[in-house]
Amino acid sequence: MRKIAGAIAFVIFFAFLLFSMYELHEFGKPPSDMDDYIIQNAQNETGANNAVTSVVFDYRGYDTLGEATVLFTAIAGVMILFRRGKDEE
Amino acid sequence: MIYQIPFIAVIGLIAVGMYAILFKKNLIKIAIGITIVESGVNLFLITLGYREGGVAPIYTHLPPGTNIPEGMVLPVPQALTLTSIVIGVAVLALILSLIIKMYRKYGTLNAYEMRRLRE
Amino acid sequence: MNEWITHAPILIIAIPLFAAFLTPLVDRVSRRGRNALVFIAVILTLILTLALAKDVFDHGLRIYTLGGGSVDSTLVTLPSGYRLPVRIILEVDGMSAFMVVISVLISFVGLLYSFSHIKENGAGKYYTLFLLMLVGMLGMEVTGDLFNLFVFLEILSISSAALIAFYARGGKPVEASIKYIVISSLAALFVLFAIGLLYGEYDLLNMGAIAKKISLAGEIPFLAQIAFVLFLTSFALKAGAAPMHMWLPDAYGEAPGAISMVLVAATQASLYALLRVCFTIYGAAMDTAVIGGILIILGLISIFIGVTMALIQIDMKRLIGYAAVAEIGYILLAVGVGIFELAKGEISDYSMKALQGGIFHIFNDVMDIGLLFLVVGAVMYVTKESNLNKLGGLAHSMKYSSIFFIIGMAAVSGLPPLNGFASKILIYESVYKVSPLISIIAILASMLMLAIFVKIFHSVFMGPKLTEYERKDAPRLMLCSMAILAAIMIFFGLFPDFVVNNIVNPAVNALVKNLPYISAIGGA
Amino acid sequence: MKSEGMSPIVQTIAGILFPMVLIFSFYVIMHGHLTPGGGFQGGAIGASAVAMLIVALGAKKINDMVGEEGISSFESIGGLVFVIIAILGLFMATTFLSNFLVGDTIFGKIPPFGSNSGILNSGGILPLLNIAVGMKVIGGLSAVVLVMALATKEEKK
Repeated sequence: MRKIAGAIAFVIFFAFLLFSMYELHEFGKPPSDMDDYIIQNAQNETGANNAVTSVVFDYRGYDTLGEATVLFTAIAGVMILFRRGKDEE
Repeated sequence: MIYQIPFIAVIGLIAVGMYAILFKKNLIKIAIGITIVESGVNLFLITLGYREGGVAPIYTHLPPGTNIPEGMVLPVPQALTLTSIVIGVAVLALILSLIIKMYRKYGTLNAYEMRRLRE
Repeated sequence: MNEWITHAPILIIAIPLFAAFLTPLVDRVSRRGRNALVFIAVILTLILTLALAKDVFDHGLRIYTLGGGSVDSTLVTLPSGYRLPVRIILEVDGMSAFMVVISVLISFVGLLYSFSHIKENGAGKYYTLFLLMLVGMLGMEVTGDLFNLFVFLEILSISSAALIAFYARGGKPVEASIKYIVISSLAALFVLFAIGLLYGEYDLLNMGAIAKKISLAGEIPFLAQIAFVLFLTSFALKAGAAPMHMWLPDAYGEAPGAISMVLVAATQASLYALLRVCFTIYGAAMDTAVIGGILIILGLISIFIGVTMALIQIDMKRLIGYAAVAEIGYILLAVGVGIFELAKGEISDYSMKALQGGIFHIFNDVMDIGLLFLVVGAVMYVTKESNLNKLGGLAHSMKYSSIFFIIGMAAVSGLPPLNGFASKILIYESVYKVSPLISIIAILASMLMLAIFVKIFHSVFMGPKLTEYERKDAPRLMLCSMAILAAIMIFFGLFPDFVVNNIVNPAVNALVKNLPYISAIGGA
Repeated sequence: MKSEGMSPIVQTIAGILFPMVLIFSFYVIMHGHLTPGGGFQGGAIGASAVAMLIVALGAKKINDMVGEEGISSFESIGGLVFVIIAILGLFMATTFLSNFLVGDTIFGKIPPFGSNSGILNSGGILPLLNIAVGMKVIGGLSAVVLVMALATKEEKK
């Protein structure tokens, strides 16, 4: 019984999401005020030819700092799990 | 016209991933399910940023004739996806190492059997 | 205005992050050096946070644009004259300052506690992850950017999952950690999907700018409604609200002593994100009756499940975990009533009282449940046993811990002299206006909670002295951290209106009147 | 098999290939602000080079040569460089993470608008951040691969 209820909720949820996809903008024509500004000004504001790298490290550099922290956290977590200590055995 | 097919593919991916997580017992399949949902959401971010016939927003050896803002794909979703992919790698590394510890302790990967062994 | 206060919003994150990256290197050199580094980092963050909070409570909102020409150059003008924020902007308003103070205070107390009992060789990584948990909490509470909220939510989830599985030898901590990380990363993925929806709709990632677009439009478009539903469920799940709380008792039960307490502050950070989304982004145009109703129902279910499940628990930590679910139920109930009252157009004083009660209760709940976790951790440290049936007569040897347990017990169940009462009375009053039945249920649940804790107190602390537990109380550092919490709780209990007027009110005003938050970003 | 690594042929080829893959990884990291790529992608290539060595020579030998602590401290140094550059932005210029080297002669030449063939020292702090993140990702991912290889190795005996 639980599986059927789960299946029904699952189908309703994804039908809803599917419907919302039709509300979204036309596939090839996204609203792009912020991005047009970045494409035009990336070179003289950040000095980089690659607009994506200028977004990753300058316009939204704080995200990448958080990002490097996420990687650092996960690796510290893995190291904690597999530590070989005297209390291990 | 492709209408909204890429967005429907996104929903399909997320649905497959959620199915694996909700209805499967094996822990490895749950980890794979999370990776599928994660790739679905990344695909969603990328398809949001696509522009009809757009080129990557890189000015090194830009093919001549691309008019600057309209001819280029949006850079911000690509930056978000980069971050989201690395988060996916980090979460997956942690989940897999937890599963290795569980397998060592209980010898099985089936979530329900673990509960039985634990009692 | 001296210069470093303008940089305070980013420094409270940069300092612990710098210390977190430095800890593994220092740990290889000297153990005492590492402890000193972590302690200095948290003390510095505590001082900076209190100064920032004081400045924000007095002078209102503070903005910090990262990477731009100057600190408050938030906007960029397009050739078409349309102005919008491109860079990431940190916004510390009353509510963020309130939550930041809670997070740093609880992390400081947790640090003192873990200095005393983390001795294993994984301790270096333990403190690194402890600092990263603090960074995750502060990052979530300070940022004004949606995607940034997602990144720091992930840092918080991964570091707490790794810390839950710290005692990795036993099977149960690892299983609790798997359950926690799977549910958290799923919730975070749906938060990212909702952010994608909003980005696809408005091509904006800044909360203030999106809020302005939504308030201009008047009613919420269909896509933003779906994003709102996804935000609501994911953040309610991360906050531990009832129907999605299964991960919470296991996670609290298996984590090391101090981490259970810091996890309570972590769930409040997700609750803050929920409030930020409800009040700031969808504040103006949201259908308050429906949202208020949903939150009230969530709150009621959480209270009901929390209290009834707590009755039948044998393991002490899991029992307090369920009590935490009930406490979060009270907060959601109060916030739901606050939103429900907003439906009547002008901000009636009931909704202000309800919101004051709810937000004041966030602070009290974290301290009460935190103190109980510390005491139970001390009991488990001394006796290595957390099963209620096997414990007894500890009051003879653990005098101070039992006193702290009484204080915590009285505070959680809302007995008058303590802070629990101060916020719960506000909640009962305002809930009574909406419908007397709900308020009666809430009062009954509090009494039931008192009954549960009296049962624990009796079975653990009273009774004949069992010989097999050696007669010594918890280490001095543990008692000192418990004493700090108890002192603050008693202070809050004795002077509630002092606390409400100049700590809780700025937070409530920041939430309800979200115009300064939006106009600070500006943009057409 | 005397040691747990692969056959000697594979080991020698891995030894020869390792520096080449590392050079390509540094190329991707260094040219992050000109061509597609950057810290994360270049670091991942570097980590795959180290993973190749771990597979070829066996995790035990790599762990004896340079312990997992050594590799993970390499990662912490990368993180520290990133935060120090960000805080420098705070002191030198106006805000955290601000690009204070743009317009400077050594690092921050501003390329002319439109298509150009790429000037290496043009990105201000971007190349430095790229290098910091690249160091971090190489150190981090290879530490994870090494730790997991060691963990599953123990389990077999």
